Amino acid sequence: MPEEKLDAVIVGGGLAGLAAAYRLAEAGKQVLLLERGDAPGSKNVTGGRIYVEPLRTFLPSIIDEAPFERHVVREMITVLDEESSVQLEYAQDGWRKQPYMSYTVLRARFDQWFSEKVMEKGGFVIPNRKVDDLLWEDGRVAGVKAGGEQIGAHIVIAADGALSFMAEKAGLREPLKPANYALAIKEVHKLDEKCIEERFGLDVGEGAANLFVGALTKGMFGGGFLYTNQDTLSLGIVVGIDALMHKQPQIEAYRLMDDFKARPEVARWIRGGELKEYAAHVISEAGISGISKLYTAGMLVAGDAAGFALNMGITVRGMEFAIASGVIAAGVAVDALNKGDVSKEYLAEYEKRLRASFVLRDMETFRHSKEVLENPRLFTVYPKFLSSLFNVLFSVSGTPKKGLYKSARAVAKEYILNWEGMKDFWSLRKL
Amino acid sequence: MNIVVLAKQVPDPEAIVGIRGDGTGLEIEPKFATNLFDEFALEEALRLREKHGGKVKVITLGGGKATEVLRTGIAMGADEALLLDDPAFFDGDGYATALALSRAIQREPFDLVLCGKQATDDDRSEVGPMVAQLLNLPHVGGITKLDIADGKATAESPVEGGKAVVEVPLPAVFTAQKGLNEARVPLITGVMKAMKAQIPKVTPNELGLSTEEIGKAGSKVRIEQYLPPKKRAGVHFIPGDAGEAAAEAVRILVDEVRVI
Amino acid sequence: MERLLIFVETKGERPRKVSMELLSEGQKLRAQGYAVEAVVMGKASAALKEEVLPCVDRLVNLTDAVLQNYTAEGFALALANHARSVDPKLILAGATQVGRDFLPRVAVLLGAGIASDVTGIRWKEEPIKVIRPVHGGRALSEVSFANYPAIVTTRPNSFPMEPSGGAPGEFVEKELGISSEVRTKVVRVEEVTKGKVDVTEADVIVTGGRGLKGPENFALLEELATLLGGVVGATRSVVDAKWRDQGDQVGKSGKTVSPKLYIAVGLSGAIHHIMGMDTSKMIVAINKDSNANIFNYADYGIVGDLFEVLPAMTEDIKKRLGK
Amino acid sequence: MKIEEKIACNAIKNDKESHIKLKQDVCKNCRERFCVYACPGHLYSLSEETGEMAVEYAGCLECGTCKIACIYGSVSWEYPGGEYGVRYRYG
Repeated sequence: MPEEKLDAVIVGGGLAGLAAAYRLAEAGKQVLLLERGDAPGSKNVTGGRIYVEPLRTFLPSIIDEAPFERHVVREMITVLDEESSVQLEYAQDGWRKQPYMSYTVLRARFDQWFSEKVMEKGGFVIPNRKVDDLLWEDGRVAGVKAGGEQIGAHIVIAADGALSFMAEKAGLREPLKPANYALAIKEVHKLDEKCIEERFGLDVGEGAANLFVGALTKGMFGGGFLYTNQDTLSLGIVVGIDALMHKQPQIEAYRLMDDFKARPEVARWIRGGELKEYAAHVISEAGISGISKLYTAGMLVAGDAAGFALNMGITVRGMEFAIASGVIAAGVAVDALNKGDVSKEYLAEYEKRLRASFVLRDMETFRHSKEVLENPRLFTVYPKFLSSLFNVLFSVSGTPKKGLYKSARAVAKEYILNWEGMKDFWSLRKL
Repeated sequence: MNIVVLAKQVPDPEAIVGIRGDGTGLEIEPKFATNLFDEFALEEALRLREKHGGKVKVITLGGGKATEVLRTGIAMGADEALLLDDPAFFDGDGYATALALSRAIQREPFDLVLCGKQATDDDRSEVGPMVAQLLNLPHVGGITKLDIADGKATAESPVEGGKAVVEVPLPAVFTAQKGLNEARVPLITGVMKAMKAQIPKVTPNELGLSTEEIGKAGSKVRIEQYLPPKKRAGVHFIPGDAGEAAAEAVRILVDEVRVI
Repeated sequence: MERLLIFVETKGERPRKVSMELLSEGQKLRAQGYAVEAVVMGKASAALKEEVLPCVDRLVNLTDAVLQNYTAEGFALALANHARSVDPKLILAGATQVGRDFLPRVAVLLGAGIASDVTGIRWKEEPIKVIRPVHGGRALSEVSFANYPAIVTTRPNSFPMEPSGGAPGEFVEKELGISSEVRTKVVRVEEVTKGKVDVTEADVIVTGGRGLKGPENFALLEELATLLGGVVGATRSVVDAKWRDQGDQVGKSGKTVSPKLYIAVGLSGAIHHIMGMDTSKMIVAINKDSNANIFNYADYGIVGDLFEVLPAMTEDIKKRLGK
Repeated sequence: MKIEEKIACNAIKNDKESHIKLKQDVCKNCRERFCVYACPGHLYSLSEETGEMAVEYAGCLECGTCKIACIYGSVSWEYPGGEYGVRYRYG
């Protein structure tokens, strides 16, 4: 044991860990962040978009100079049936003006930049270090063990991602259940900047986001995404692990990605691009019911490690929660250090502050979103309905056409105007 | 015993290396690592100090991330570091680099200079022997064992089919290769200390060197351009049944491409 | 007349192959008006003279006692000392362990530029340009020298060796009297009994994959490899199946190799395997599946049953070697 | 593009030892082979020769899906040691 303890050790150089380290360093605390990758960000994956508005209050000093990719001005939703699709596009002049609402982002670059900011504030960020275990003292967490070395600390913040080994070791997290997680697979395709702007109809620096839902997940819970970065595109799919396991006939996850890419609605965007990276990550999908215990004596859990991720259907959020929870954890840690009280009782303050913030409030509001979104009809029946409807509207053949209303009604009757459809509609009130 | 280690921060072995459009330079992904062979040199220096006392000083030449190798050295346990980061030092050939480093070494009395047998970026393998010659000292290249006693060093280096054991009086220069030791992973507390360490710098002037003698200006070898490595032409299928194809393959290997 | 000075490195009584490659290159240049001199350290054998003399105008044998064994100091002093009297345009040596070790010292002694581990020389350009791989071969750099003399060490197998046939040059013995200046003492040179050559160091590797069907069939590879002076490598799946030792594994999680000849037998060419061997100079693949990925990385391919092709190759080579 | 080629786009530094270990006696009794279907790197396969499950850890993307999907508890999966494993350039 080293003679003197550090103020805080943070496990994991993702957004939660870096935000916590930044705030602790800013408050003049001696903080050490250990990251297992060769640099913060090198193990981190995001679909690609961060909403900055909730963060302005949390990290006002740095959010404006962050190396984001493009600010999103165009939102698209593509509903895929097996051989047809319906695409919806929404744009708003307001999004083209500062302050921008959301940006596309690549984590390797962003997190490394963030870690430099932490070091500028005097925090220690040390890469290539895997934390193996927690250090205990009188029943409380008192530091970490890494590579045979013991690092004592008054407080440990576990920010080690969705699989959080630290939360597990501290007995704060339930065993990982397939129903609570989704697998995200992402490809990064390189494309010339100008080409991206022309292809998506964007001005310099502007970005687009395209969500995909329907046949791509072959009836499984999930969807697809496409984000424009500076000179790359992030293309991916998300599929529930439980759904993947019970899919009949079985299908390998990587084939879903290949089939998705082969769709003309997707291929058009990445044409001529060069694959630069193939990444995968798990996402917590359980919502508020999947949140771990958030603290114990000497330790706080933040970000994905705590299960702070929310699928709201159209928007999936995790990074804002990570940063906010990291900042809140740091705030509690600073107060606890100043008071010299890192007891479980005092650290309960962390949960209180989270409940007052958008983190737990939003997660509470969308408590039932998973039940709604897990409905398999969303990925089969509704895409079929939409696509049949438009088929009726757009098709002209040799036989006399029925009135549009009549045809549309027939389609609706076939797919949605039934008891199941009523139930689905009724369930929407939960969102 | 005063031990000097020459070390270099190089692109990570996994870093993407591309050639700039006009061939005038390389575009290298900004991922860095300590030159593998220099790690062995550092480790050996530390072990010698642990055994014989004295101090270990790490010297490097380069800008930007080059300092990191000095911090790695300090984190591992080196006592001192010295940085040659004046742009006039940069982009030199083996000679210009060795000249600057040899002057930096000479600023203080020393018994031993250790460095890696080559850097994994330029793959030149010149600086160690050149430093030795510039200091008019003996050197032993690519060592796998080093013992110091009575002002003499006994070093082993592999030669084809065996190994040579040589003895040199100190001071002397040794270049390290794989097999010499297993480099230690610095303690986290050591890394924290190294991150805070002030790194002294030295200018060409302080080394008694003019800017014409060093770096690109002082180089005797010029890089004209960079070229992509040769690509394989594509497979040539050898036709015929098993016997015919085998015979033709042997004929090609023996007579045409003469790899056998 | 411009002169070339070639350092002849010996292996036992004979010149090394890389030295003969340089002499062969030198001979071609003689036709273009270069005078070619060679220098050899330690007492030169009759066999060496016989091989070297037809390629050169003059062979100088530096016979100081201190040069009987290699030391960087001694060889550098001797070569630099001798070179001053020859005044060559280029000094050439093989980029062997020895060549790469002492020529940088010669460069300092002569104030000459040096390019190490060169794989190509553009003789016709002025200034002469040489090509050397950097970053582990991921790029090539083309370099020239600010002045002459300049020094070049060349990577073995980079230059073709053609039979020599010129009139024998002059042979001169010379003692420089440098012995007292050499401080390095060779205590002993230990010959390690010829053990198994590591795959990373082998010139020829014959690697087998799952297509071999069982560990006993690797005997087929052993026979061919031994005949070619090489060793047997293995793929990951073969090692996982415990057919071969972990130490033989070629690939990303095994060893990275770049032999002169790589024969890939009954392996599909998983990308992890490719990453460990695609810098091999010559790759020959034998597989019954013509779509196997390994063919995308091979120079020569045979689509066929390895149990027929391999023995046929072995027999054919035996015949050629007169065994 | 084959899955192996996709993974080869990534920078990966492999440890000598696998960070994924399987309990073959558990795998023996498994019918579903969730790992084979869940792993986005297609690293799991049934070895034809030995009949055992094999995992090519060298291409691991470190998502942990196999750890979650193997409800029979055969997959003991840890993060690779510091400095090893995948290093995303984009993320």
